Formats: sequence, structure tokens, C-alpha cells
Amino acid sequence: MQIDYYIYISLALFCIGIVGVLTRRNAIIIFMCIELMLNAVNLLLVAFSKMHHLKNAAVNASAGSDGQLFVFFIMVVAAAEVSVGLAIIVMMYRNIHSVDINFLNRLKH
Amino acid sequence: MISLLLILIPLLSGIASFFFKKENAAKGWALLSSFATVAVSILGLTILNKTELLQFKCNWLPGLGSSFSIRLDGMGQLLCLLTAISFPLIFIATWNRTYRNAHNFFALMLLSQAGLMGVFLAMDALLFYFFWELALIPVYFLSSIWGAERRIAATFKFFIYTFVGSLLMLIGLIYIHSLTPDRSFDIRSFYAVAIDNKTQHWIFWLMFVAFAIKIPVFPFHSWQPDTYEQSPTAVTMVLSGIMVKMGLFAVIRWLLPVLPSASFAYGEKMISMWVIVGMIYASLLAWRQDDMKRLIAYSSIAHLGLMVVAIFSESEIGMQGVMIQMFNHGINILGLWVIVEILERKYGTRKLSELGGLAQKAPAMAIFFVVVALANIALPLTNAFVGEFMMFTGIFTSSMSEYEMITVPAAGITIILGAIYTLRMVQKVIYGNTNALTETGTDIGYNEKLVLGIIVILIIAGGIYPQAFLSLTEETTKFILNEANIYPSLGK
Amino acid sequence: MKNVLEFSYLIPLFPLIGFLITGLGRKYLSRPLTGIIGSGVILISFLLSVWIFFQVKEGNSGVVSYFNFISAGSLKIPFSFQIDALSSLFLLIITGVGFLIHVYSASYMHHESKEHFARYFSYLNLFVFSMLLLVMGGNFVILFIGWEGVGLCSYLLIGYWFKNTEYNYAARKAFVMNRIGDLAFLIAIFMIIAKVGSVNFGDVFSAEGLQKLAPSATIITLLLFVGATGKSAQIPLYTWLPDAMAGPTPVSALIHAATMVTAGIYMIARSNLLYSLSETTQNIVAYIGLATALLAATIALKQNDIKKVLAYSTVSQLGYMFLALGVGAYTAAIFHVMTHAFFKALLFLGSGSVIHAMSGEQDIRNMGGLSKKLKITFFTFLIGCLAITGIPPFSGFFSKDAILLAAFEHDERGKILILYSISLFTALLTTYYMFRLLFITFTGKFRGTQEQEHHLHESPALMTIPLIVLAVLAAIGGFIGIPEVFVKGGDRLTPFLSKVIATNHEPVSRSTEFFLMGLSGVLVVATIIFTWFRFKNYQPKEDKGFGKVLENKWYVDELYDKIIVNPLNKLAGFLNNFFERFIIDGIVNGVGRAVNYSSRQLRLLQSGQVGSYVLLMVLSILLLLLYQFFIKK
Amino acid sequence: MGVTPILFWILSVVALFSALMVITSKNPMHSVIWLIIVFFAISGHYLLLNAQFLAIVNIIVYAGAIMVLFLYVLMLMDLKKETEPKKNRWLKLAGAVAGGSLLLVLIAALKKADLANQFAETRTGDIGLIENLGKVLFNEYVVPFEISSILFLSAMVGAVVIGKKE
Amino acid sequence: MNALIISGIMGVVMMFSGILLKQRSSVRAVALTGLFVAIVLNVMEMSGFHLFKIDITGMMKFDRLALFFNTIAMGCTFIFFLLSAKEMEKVGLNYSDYFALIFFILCGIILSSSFSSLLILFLGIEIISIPLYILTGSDKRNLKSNEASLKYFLLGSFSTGLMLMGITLIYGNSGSFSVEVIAESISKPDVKPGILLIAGLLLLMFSMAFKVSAAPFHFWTPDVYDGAPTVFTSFMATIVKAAVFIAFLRLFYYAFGNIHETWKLIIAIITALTLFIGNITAVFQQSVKRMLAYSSIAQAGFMLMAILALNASATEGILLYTTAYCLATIGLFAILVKMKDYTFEGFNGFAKHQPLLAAVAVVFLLSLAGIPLTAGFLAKFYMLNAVIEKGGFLWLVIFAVLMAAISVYYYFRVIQAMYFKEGEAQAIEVSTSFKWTIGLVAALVILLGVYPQLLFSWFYF
Repeated sequence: MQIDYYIYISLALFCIGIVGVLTRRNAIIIFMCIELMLNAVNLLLVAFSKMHHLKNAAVNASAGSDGQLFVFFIMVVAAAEVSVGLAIIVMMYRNIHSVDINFLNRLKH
Repeated sequence: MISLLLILIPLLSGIASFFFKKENAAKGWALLSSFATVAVSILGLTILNKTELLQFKCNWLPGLGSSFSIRLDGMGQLLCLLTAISFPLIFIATWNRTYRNAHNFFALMLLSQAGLMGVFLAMDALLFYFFWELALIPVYFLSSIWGAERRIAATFKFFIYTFVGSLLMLIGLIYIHSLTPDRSFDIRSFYAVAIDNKTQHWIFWLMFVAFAIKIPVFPFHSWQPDTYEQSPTAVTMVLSGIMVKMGLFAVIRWLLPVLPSASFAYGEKMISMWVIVGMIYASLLAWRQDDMKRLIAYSSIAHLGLMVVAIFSESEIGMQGVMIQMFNHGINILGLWVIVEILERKYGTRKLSELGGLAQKAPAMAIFFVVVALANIALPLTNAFVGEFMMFTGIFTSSMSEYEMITVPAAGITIILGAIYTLRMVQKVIYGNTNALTETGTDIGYNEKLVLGIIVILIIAGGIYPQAFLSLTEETTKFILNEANIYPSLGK
Repeated sequence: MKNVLEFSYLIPLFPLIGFLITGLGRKYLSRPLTGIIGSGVILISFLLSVWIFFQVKEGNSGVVSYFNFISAGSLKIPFSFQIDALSSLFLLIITGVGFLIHVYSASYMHHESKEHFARYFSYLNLFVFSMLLLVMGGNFVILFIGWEGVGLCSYLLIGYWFKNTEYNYAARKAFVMNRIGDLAFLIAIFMIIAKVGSVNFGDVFSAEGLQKLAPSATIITLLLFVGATGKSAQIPLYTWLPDAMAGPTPVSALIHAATMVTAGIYMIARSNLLYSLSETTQNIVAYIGLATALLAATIALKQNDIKKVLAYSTVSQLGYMFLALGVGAYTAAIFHVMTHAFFKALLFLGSGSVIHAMSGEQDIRNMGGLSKKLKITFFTFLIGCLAITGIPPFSGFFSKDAILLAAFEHDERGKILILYSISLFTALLTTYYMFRLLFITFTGKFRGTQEQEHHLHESPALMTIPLIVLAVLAAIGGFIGIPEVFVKGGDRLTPFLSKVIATNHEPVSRSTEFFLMGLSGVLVVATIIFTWFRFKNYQPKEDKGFGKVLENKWYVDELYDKIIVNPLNKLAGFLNNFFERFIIDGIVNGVGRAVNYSSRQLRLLQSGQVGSYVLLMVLSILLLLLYQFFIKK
Repeated sequence: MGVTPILFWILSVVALFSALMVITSKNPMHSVIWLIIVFFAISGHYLLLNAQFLAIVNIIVYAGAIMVLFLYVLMLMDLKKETEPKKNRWLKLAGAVAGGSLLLVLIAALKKADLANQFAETRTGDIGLIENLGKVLFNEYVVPFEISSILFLSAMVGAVVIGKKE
Repeated sequence: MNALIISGIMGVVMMFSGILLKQRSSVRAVALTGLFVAIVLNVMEMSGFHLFKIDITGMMKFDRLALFFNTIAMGCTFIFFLLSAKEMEKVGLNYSDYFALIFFILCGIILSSSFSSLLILFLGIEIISIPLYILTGSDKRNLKSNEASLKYFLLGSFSTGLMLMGITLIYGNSGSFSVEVIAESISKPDVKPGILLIAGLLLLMFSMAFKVSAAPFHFWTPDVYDGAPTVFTSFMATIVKAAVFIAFLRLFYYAFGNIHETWKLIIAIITALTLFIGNITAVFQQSVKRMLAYSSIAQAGFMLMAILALNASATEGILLYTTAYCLATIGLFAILVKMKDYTFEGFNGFAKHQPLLAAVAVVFLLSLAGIPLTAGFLAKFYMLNAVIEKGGFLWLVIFAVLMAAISVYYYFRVIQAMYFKEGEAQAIEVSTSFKWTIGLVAALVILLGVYPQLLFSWFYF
């Protein structure tokens, strides 16, 4: 498969994620959009890893595997982030009974 | 060794002074250390006047090619002498004042003295900048803590103003440093560096602005009257007697020889003309002032302007005139401040409109006042006459000047105006009839007599036999002018 | 063996010592002691001057230099004295007349408290010191030092009674006006330095010095002349002199009549070689002098303050001297300086004696008939008047005649008698106002108050003796310059000064000279008679019309205020109240305010909304990417 | 054209569409569901790229663990659809425009990259298999693997600190 | 490496110390000793001593810069513990956990200051960030703290997304995450760098700029620093930021130094923006804490100059700068924490009540403002020097200098309040040991300002 298709698709997913972050007010949804961005990255990484594998398989059998490992690590980090992030959101919810980020305006100027 | 002592004595005694508790102890200590400084500087002038004693050098920031290198040359001798003499005079003259937290006051005073000494001694650009600021910071605190009611705003303006200037200067210094072949801040490499004209020109402005603010040159002067007015008089003495000389000194040592062709391009034409306009402007303003401090501030703007013009005339006699005039002006204005200090303490006012008739009540003060005032208007046989005469001669006869038939008469107008406002001040203060305020006036005490006496002696001596100083600064002058001479360096 | 002239430094030294003693010891010295010291030092330097004078007469003249005053680069200014005919002559006048006036003052000022008495004498000594410096100076700088020194002393002495604000203003005016002249003088000195590279008279007036100066001789001489107009009260800078009468009368006699005001003449005479290079300047000098003489004389016609009359007459006489200088008759000018010193000092001291008798009254309208009570004063005053009006054989006759003659010769070259005729007319005016003064003061009947009347008395001997001495001098002083037409070799002045001053006038025929003398003599006498009939029984009355203009001195002071002082004052006010505050300082503070304002606006960017933060971040990413990939090349 | 491109396009369209649904649907629940669909589509891509391991992990970790966690939280808060009131329309628009143009700029920029003859091999190549990845992971990547334990520890501590009732 | 291991272990130890030890003072003691050990071992590693032989080739590189910076960072942390560890008690109950998190952050710092693979960089940054989200929100009942932590979390993970996309694009271009490989893939001057790489590089730059709070990615900083408990603000505003800067410099020096020309303009723009926004906005602040937040942005602007210059004196400079900045800011916060009232008025008349603290605070403020005789001046000086030596960015230098002058305005407002304004100072209790410590810190600041060789002689060990 041509690599630039992958590039475009994952960029598209990535930007959709950004748009989500920009347009939604629900902290959880925003967080989900960020996860979406990460997944777009993952997809692209895998595509690239396969591309490099195709290029350098001759010299190095495991060429490109590091790309996929990176995806693995991203998932690890994402999991950790989710646990912390949801904890924070819940704490927030406990206090103001809302997850609307527009209520986050005590700190400004 | 001598040069190192000149910095260390005030520095260490200043730091020590922070830990004094009793006011008089601090006073005495400060006076003591300032006397020590005077002794050292006089020794340096006379019996210990040997090169190896007058210079000191050691590693400091090898990474940046900057070293702790200080040296006493002729000009430095003169200005360090001024710095050394001024402080004891200031301390004695203000002896009767009481400051809260006096120990801090005197500590800061001594620190600023150390800074000033360093500025006049530094032979390394970075070191020079260090001391330049070190002299400034204590003064800022002095004025803001012990000043008059509008002190905070005024001194803050002063600080930011000069700080901007010095930062611009810093850029200039760094840039020159980056052009030096050996990447060094040493003054010799600064003099040796060859900079093409285009670069010279904007570096020149970067640095000249800094010095112009310090001197100050119209229109960068607006900090000065306020600061003088708001600072305690002792600090005003330091500011106007010595600190403003830093600007002139810096122009002579760090601008003229380093950027000769730019100095030539702008100095004589643009700047001189401009400065002269400023001189007349300041004189006119001085004529309208009611507060003595402001009056003296403006008059000193006019006087220093003349020195700037003389510097850029780049003639030997003019430069010599500037050098001794830096000393003389310091002494004279110190005298004026002492008078102001006395008046303020005795009568609680500096307003000409509220004073008068003191010649009857305080004849001794009146006599001193008149002498100092006459020195301020450069009457012959006072030190200032020699300086101004030489400067005018330099401006007029300089090979640089082309418009001397315009500049000199224009600058000469300030001589007339100077007579007008100075005599106006004298008249309003000591002549005429006494009023309710001055009715109860009394004559000055011994400490003030002593100080003013010394000042008057210096004034007369400098007026009758200036040769002593002239021979001192001759070598430096020749050296500087030789470095500043563009005709070889135009090709650069 | 070194030249005895080396010791000439003693001459100024003694007055200096006197100044220091009387000045510092003013609390401790009694009045008589002060008087003795003050006058004594002058006497000593007078004797020394006499000795020097004879040294010079025997041809022992030259320059003695003591130490380097200023030496920087190529310029060397020694502290040196020039002892020659000119300076020695002035030395005599200064110390001689000075001594008499000191003696006179000792009695005139006796009512002052002892501090102020001492202050007075110290000032006077200081003045003599500076004046001696001025005439002895071996170069322009030393001359200038004296030049400003005398200015200072006149400032101090005019403002001697410092409680009186009017007097202080007069003093300031005098100083400032002198300063204006001095500035021109200074610039001239700079030009000389620029051209010749030295200020020593020897170098400047040497052949090659003059040859270097020749191109710019006119401007230099003009500048010097402006300096002279300041010091010697010529148009346009003369207005300070009448106001200077605020000082004690002996001061007016010494400084504002006999000595200081002649400094300008001395200076120009000293540099006569330079002046001879410029025809233009000479004419200007001549006409300015003449105009001043005329103007002052006209003003003097209507003054009622006894000292003011004398002051304006001084201005007028100085005008004569400048006329002489202008037409190249330097000797005549010097001659007139000398005689004028005698009779004007005499007149002032006389007026002082009158004022003293009238216990401070100066308005002649309240005097009259004083001749009965003040005999000596009257007679000496009369001699003074005769001398100034130039009745032969009084001193004024010879000097003034020399000037008129010179003017006439100059006219003959110019084929119109303008200089001569006007100066002659001025002479008549002089006669008129002097005798008006004399008659109103001393003849007729007394117009003052009662107690003034019975308080009237002749002054003590200390005052009258100087009067008499001066009267004698004023009477016979002219005989050192008897015109050749009377006695062959009668003129001893010209040869004496010939070393210093180039004489360049071919004498007119004897007949003409006699005719001119006769003419002036007759006219003067006629004027005296006319005046006598006019004022023999004078009643004060209000002037109107032209008289009022004259009484108000042609409103010159008002004019100066209008065109110079007030505009300057307004300008300064504008700069101080508006420009400085709102432009210069305004800009500085404006920057600060701008920063503050932008800070207040910029912090609104920090809206606290996560959404807007992200939006802003994305937008800036967008822009930066655009810049990187599509704009930046 | 072969089966691979067809699958590719189908998966891509699904992914993009459901991604759009994620950010547009009012009800958070629906968003979660749509997001899970996105994850499945992406896993499909992984399979297509012959990266089975990641495909599985993706399903387990994301769709399985993470999204369930999300759902759990959402239920905990039981957010009604009306709990999200109208956001400022202009801001919404601006956001959409900004994101869209960012996409355009990126694509326009990357178009210039010469990747025309670069291919990601599909359906073959065995680096995506567990054993190969495992080899690499426990040889070269053992250090980061260990380090990620620190990450987890800190996340754990954090979750405790935040979550613990006081 | 030693330090990494020790601080990792210490993190775990601290987790349990909360359960085992009842005395909070003893918890502190454990933390301090552990940190001390870590520092010692790190210093020993400078001279080639390794606890374990671990093969980290291609992942990390403990070179001079890394080791030296780690020493600085841990030293500053040590000082931070000495000065403010007590204050953590006020924040919440999980005292020991805070220490644990800080130790984990230290691990992240060590990673990101010594990475040689983008993976480690990513992990390092994340290990720094995640605990920070927690610490920011650790004052749970305080809404401001919650808000700050949520904002920080959302924006932070957003920037993580950017970073990952950047890394991915770079990987796509050069087929590896190793810095060396990337560097040599663009080492050939004739070959133009691939678009993918540049795009990725920029995205990476933006995310790093976010982490160092450089404008226009600074928006989280004021809110987070303001909302977070002051103790932790002081930690994250100083040591963490410094570490990220080192990572930033490392990345762009070692990986992208070869194509400096292509991105220097962007970084210059970011620098100028940061200086402008940071300084200007700080002028109008009313709370000292928030002012310090903005000032940290402004300081970041100056530190960015090092990344613009990328030469030897830039490296020296950033080390000096981070040290100076950390010491001064930690000191200031240590004083600020003790105050009840964070506004400028709160400092009125402080000098009378606490002469020593006031004097010390003046030293710190002067250092931040860059006045000679304090470390801050030389730090700024090195930066300017570096940029000027690089050449071509004079406008930026002049601009920076003017901004520095503005910074004087808000720093000196504190001095004015303390010394020149009258007012009843709020009573605060300080222990003697605190006084000694903070006095020593001030002395250190001045010492570095007068004789920085002290630092550099270490650097060239």
C-alpha cells in the first residue's frame, strides 16, 4: 500500500482529534479525542515501520520493529495517563459536580 | 597594589559597616575608611607612584577572555583622587544629620565608592560593566530609603533609565568582544580591534546612549533633576560630584579610542551641535528654578555638556581641559551641595523664594557660597576657569572642528546665562533683607567651615596652578588621542 | 644679574596682601587700623610703581614671566608681566589715584560698622590688585584674568549695601553686561590662539604674528572692541554704568570713573598694532565712540541725580577716548585717560563730599547755594568742571584738544568735518551740563530741608586733602602733553609711549591748529555764560516732551527689556513649564504607561478557558507551519 | 484491484466516519461507542499490515481496558446529553476551521515529500509477530521496558493520592 | 545511571515509608539521606564509578552535560527539600507519597537530561508530567488546585499528542529513534532534509516549547503555577523546567544541530514572543506568586536563546542560567510559602519584620533581574554572548535587553514593598536552620555571580 495514504489517513484522524479537543466542552470527551490523536499516531508508526522493513529487510531482518515497539510503549503511557487523568476528572467532578471545562475559570489573567 | 586597595578598602569596610549597631560607630568607621582611601590615593600619586604598584591583574573568567585587571593611569589618578577626597568631605559636611539605620546608610555609601573606584580603574570591559552597576545599585537603595517623599518613583525612574542604557552598552561591549581576534575583554584588545565603519556606527550609538543617559545629555536628562531633588543630599553629592563623571570617563576611555571613526563621524558634528542646544536649554531652565537642587542639577547639565563637546573635539588641550574639569566640577558642585545641605538643615527649605538676607546672619557661609558660586561661573583664578578656557580653546582650535565660529559662541552663551542664574541664586539666598525664616539664622559650624575651607582652597589652588594636574593627565591624553586618531584607522 | 623688573610682582602683591588681611581679619581690626593697612599697601605699590616708572623711563622695559600658568599640547601660557611705558603709566594712575581714594574712603565710610568697613577695604584692595594684573599682564590671558577680576570687584562694590535689592540688581546687571563683552573678548583670544598659537603680546604683535593675523584682523579687533564696550560702557553695553552709581561714591570715583572703565582703552591701545591693520574696525570704533559721547551727553543734560550726571559724563568722556582710538590717536586717548582720571575722580569725590554734607541726599533739586558752606569742595569742584570742559590751561584742555585735533585730521582725510563738528558739539553739551550741575548745586539758595541745612558742614581733612591734591593734578596734569605749537618738545607723552604705540599722524598747519583751539575755547566760554544765565536762580520744574525723553535716558533700558530680557524670560518659562514637563519627561513616563497599558490588555489573553488556550495554540502552530513551509524561502 | 486496497479503503472510511461521529455525537455514551469502533478499524489496519501483536494489544488495552474505564466513569457520573449545554457557536466554528486548515497545511506540506515510490508492505513481513517483537523488546528495549515500570508506579501512586478519600 | 537507579528505588522506598514511619520528620530524613546518596553516587559516576554494568547504548548517554546537570538538579532538589519540605505537610495527608512522586520526577529528569533515543525522551517527559499532574492537584479540597491540575492534564496530554506525531514523522523519515542516526541522516550538507523530518521537528519543537512554557504555548503556565500548591509550584517552576530545557537543548543540539539554519528563525520568533508576553504580562500582576509564574515564562525566553545559539558558550550558559534561576526562584518561593498574603501589599514593611529574609529576597530578585554581582547577570550575559557570537540575531538581543529592563520593573516592586513602603508585616515564624540555609543559598548566588568558574571547573571534570 502506498505510504502517503497512511500518512493522510492518520493525519486526518489526528486533526479530527484536535477538532474534537477544540469544539467539545466535556472533559471526558476531550480526553477521548486525545486518545484518538494517539491512535492516529500509532497507525502511522506501524505503517512507517512496515515501510522501513520493506526498505531494509535485506540488511537487517528486524528492521522497522522498533516502530511497532514504540506503539507498544505509547499504549503503556496512554494507559497510565488514562488512569491518572480519569482520577483527576473524577476528583473534579466530586468537587463541582460537572466535567464542563468552561467552569474552569477561577484561574485567569 | 595601590589600585587594589582603592577598591578593597571601601568594599570591605562597607560590608563590615552593615554589622555596626550604633549610629556614631558607623559614622566614625565610614569616616575612618574614607580617610584611609584618601591616604592611599595620595600615596599612589606621590611616593608610591610606580607602575608595578599601580596595576593589578589576575584571572577571572578565562572562558570569556575576561580578567580582573585594574590600573591607575593619569586620568584614573585624578578621578580616583576626586572620589577619595569627596567621601570624607561628604561625611564631615553631613555629620550633623542623623539617619535611621545609619549603619546601612554608610555601608551603602562605601559600597558605591568602591564601585566608582572600580569604574575608574577597570582595564577590562566586563569588569568595567560590573563596577558600573555596582556603583549604581547602592545609590538606588540610598535614594529610595533615605530620600524625600516622592523618592520611590523618582529613583525608580532613574534606575530603569540608567539600567536600560547600561544594558545597551553591554550589548556593544559584547559585540566588540566578539570581534576581537583573541576573544578578549581586555582594553588593549579593544583598542587593537579593527571594526569596519558600518558596524562602528551602530555600536557607537548603543554605547553612547548609555553614557549620554549617565552624563546626562539633553534630552536624556529628565531623570536628573528629580533624582537630585529627591535624594538625600549626601547621595546627591555622590551622584552629581562623581557619578556623572562616569559617563564622560567612559566616553574618553571606552568610546573614543575603540570606535574612532564613528566618534569622528558623529562626535564633532551631530552630537556637539545637539549637546550645545541642550546646554542652552538647561541654562535657561536653571534660570527658572526655585528649588536650589534643581537649579544646580540643570546647571551641571550645562557644564557637563561643554565637556562632552570638548571631548569630541579630540584636541589635546581640550581633552586636558576635560580631565581637570572633571575634577574641578566635582569639587565645585560638592561645595554647592554642602551649602544646600546647610541651608536645608538650618532652614528646612531649598526654595530661593523663601530664603534671603543670610549675608547678615551667616557671613562666613556667605563668603564660601560666593566663592563657590564664582567657581561655578568659571571666574578667572578659580579652577573652573582653567578647565573651561582650555576646553573652549580645544574646541576652537581643534582640527576636527569646522563650525567653531558657530559652536563656540553658542556654547559661550551659556557662560552668560551661567552668570545670570548663579548670581540670581546667590542674590536670593544671601543678599536682600532677612525674612521670618532666616531671621533666626546662625553661622555655620566648624565641620562645615572645614569642608568648605578645603573646597575653597582646592578651587583657588586649581585656579592659580593647574599645571600640577595637567602634567598628571598629559600622558593619558596623548595616548587616548593617539588611539582615537582616525587617520590611520579610516582604512579599517 | 637678573633684571630688577623681576620685582614688579610686588606691586600687585601688596594689594593682595591687604585684601587678605582686611578680609580675613575683619572681625578683629579696628576701623583706623583697617584704613591704614588698606591705604598703606596701595601707597607701597604706588611708590614701587614710581620706581618702575623711572626704570622704564631709563629704557629698562620688558617682559618678566614667573611660571607656566597653562601649558598643554602646543599652547604655553606663562604667568608673565609686561613692563613698558604703557603699563607703567597706568600703574601710576591706578595706584596714585587709587591711594588718594583709599584715603578719602577711610573717612567717607567711617559710619559703617567695622566688619563692613573692613569688607569695603578688602574689596577695594582686591580691585586694585586685579586692575594691576590687568595692566601688567604679559599676555591676553593674564589681562583677561584682571579684566574679569575688576568686573567681579565692581559687582561686589556696587552691591556693597547688599540689603538693598535695587543695588543687587544693579550689581548683577553690571556683571552680566560685562560678561557679554567678555565672551567676545574670549572668542577673540581663541582666534588669536588659533592663528598665532600664542597669547603673549610679544608673539602676537611681532611682525610674523601680525602677518598671520592680518586676514582675520577685522573680526578679531571687532570682537576685542565688543569686549571693550562692555568694560568701558560704550554703546550698546553702556547702561550698567549709570546704575553702578549704587555703590559708595569713592567706588564710583575709582572704578567707574578713573580706572576700571578705562580698561577697554588700555586694551585697545595695547593692541594698537593689530587695530592699525583694519580700517573698518577703526572707523566703527570711532563712530561708536562718537555716538556714545553724544548720546550720553544728551542724557546728562537732564539728570538730577548728582552722581548720574557724572556717570553719564564719564560715559561721554569714554566715548571721546574711543573716538581718539578710532582715528588712530592712541596717545591722545591715553592722555585723556590720565587727565580724565584726575578730574573725574575729583568731581566724584567732590560730589561725595556734597552727599556727605547733605547726609546722603543726591538730588540736586534739593541742593543749591552750597558754595557758602563747602568752600573747598566748591573750589575743587569748579576746577574739575573747568578741567573737563577744557578751559586752558587746565588738563582737560590739552587732552581734549588733542582728540579734537586728531578727529579734525581724520576728517580732512575724509573731506567732511563730521567727526570734528559732532565732537565739538558734544564738548559744548559737556560744558552745559557740567556747569548746570555746578550752578544748581552750589549757587542760588538752598532748597533742602531744615535739618539738612543746619547739618551742612565741610568734610573732614581726610576727604578734603585728596580733593585738593586731585584738583592740583587736574589743573596742571595737562602739562606733560603741551602741544608742539606752544612749546617745542612740550609733548613728553608721545615720545615716551612711542615704543609701544605707533604714531602715524602728519601734523596740520599751525594756523589751523590755533584756529581750532580758539574756536573751541570761545564756544565753551560762551556756553558757560549762557548756562550761568539759565541756572543762576534755578527752580525745579517738571520736564516734558523731548526733555522727558532725555530724562528717561531715551528709554534704552526699557527697550532692552522689551527686545531681549522679556522674550528670553518667556522662552525659559515655556521650556520649564511646558516643554520639559510634557515633552521630555512626558515621553519617558509615557513609555512606562504604555508598558502598563499593554500589560493590562495582554493579560486578557489569559482568559482561563482551556478551549481558547488550545485554539490559540493550534492557530499559532498553523501560522508557524505556514511560515516555515510556504512563506519563508 | 486486489482485496487489500478494498479492505484498506473500507477500514479507512469506517475509521474516519466513526471518528467524526465521536466528536459530533451529543451523547457521551455514543461517542465512546464510536471511539471503540475507531479502535477496531485501526486494529483492522494493523492486521492488514500484518502486525497481529499490536492488533490484539490494541483491542485489549484500548477497546478493552481504557474505553471500559471511560464508560465506567461516565456511568458513575451518569451525564445526560443535556448536561453539555450549547457551546459558543463561533468558537465551535473557529475550532473546526482551525483543525481543518491545520490538516490542509500538513498535507500540503507533506505532499512535497517524495514518498511516491514508498510502500508499506501489507499482509507479509513477520516483524509484527510476537516472537520477533519479544526478541527486540527484551534485548535492545529492555531498559525502556524497565523504565516504563517507573511510569506505572508513579501513575499508581498518583491515582491513589488523588482518589483516596480524606 | 547510578542516580537513576537510586532515585527509582527511593521512590518505592518513600511509597512504603508512609506506612512504616509515623514521624513525618523521619520521612523527611529518609528522603534527604536517599537524595544525598543519589547525589554522591552521581558525583562518583562523573569520575567513572558505576553501580551496575548496564548496557544502555542507543538509549541513554550519560555524558558530561547529563551527569553535571543531574548533579545540579538533584542539588537544587536537596536545597528545595531543606527549605520547603516541611511546607508539604500543609498540602495534604499523603506526605510520603509526595516525596515518592518527586523522586519519580527526578527519574524522569535524569532520563530526559541523558536520553539518546526519542523513546527515552518521550518516557522521560511523561514520567515528569504524570506525577506533576498529581502534585498540582494534590490539594484536593482546593478548587483552584483541582482546576489547575485538570487544565495541566488536558493541555499536557494534548502536547504529548503533538510530540508523538512529531516523533513519528521523524521516524518515517530516518527510520530510527536514535539521535545519532537521525543526526547523521541529515549530516550531508548537500542533501536537503526531508519534509517529513522538518514537519516532525517542528511538532517536536512545539511540544517541547509547551513543556518549557514558551509562548505561544505558555498558556497553561500561569494558571497551573498559580493554582498548584506553592511548594510544588516552586519545584516544577525551577528544577523540572530546567530539566526540560536541557532535554530541549540536547535534542536540538545532537539531533537537529546540522540543519540549524532551517529552524533557527522559528525558534527566534518563539523566543521573542516568550520574552514579550512573559515580561509585559508580569508587569500588571497583583499577586507575587502569579508574577513569578509570568517571570518564569520571561526567564524561559532568555534560556531559549541557548537553543537559538547552539554553541559552546550556550551550553555553559544554560547550565549557569538554570542553576542561577533555580536557586533564586526556590529561595523566593521558600519565603513566599511562609506568607499568608501573596499580594505585593503583603510584603509591605517586610524588611523591618524580617531583615535577613528581606535582604536574602533582594539578592534573589536582583539575580532574577540580572543585576551584576549575582549569578543571574552572568547567566543572562552568557546568553547574550552566545547569540551575539552566533551572529545575525542582533534585533533579538536588543529586544531581549529591553525586556530585561522591563523585568526590573516587577521584580523591584517587591523590593520597594519590602523596604520603602510602610506597613504591618504579617508575622511568619522561621527556624534558625531555615535562615542559615537560605542565607547560604543567597551567598551561593552571589558567589556564582562573582566567580562562576566554580561551576565550570566542575563542568570540565
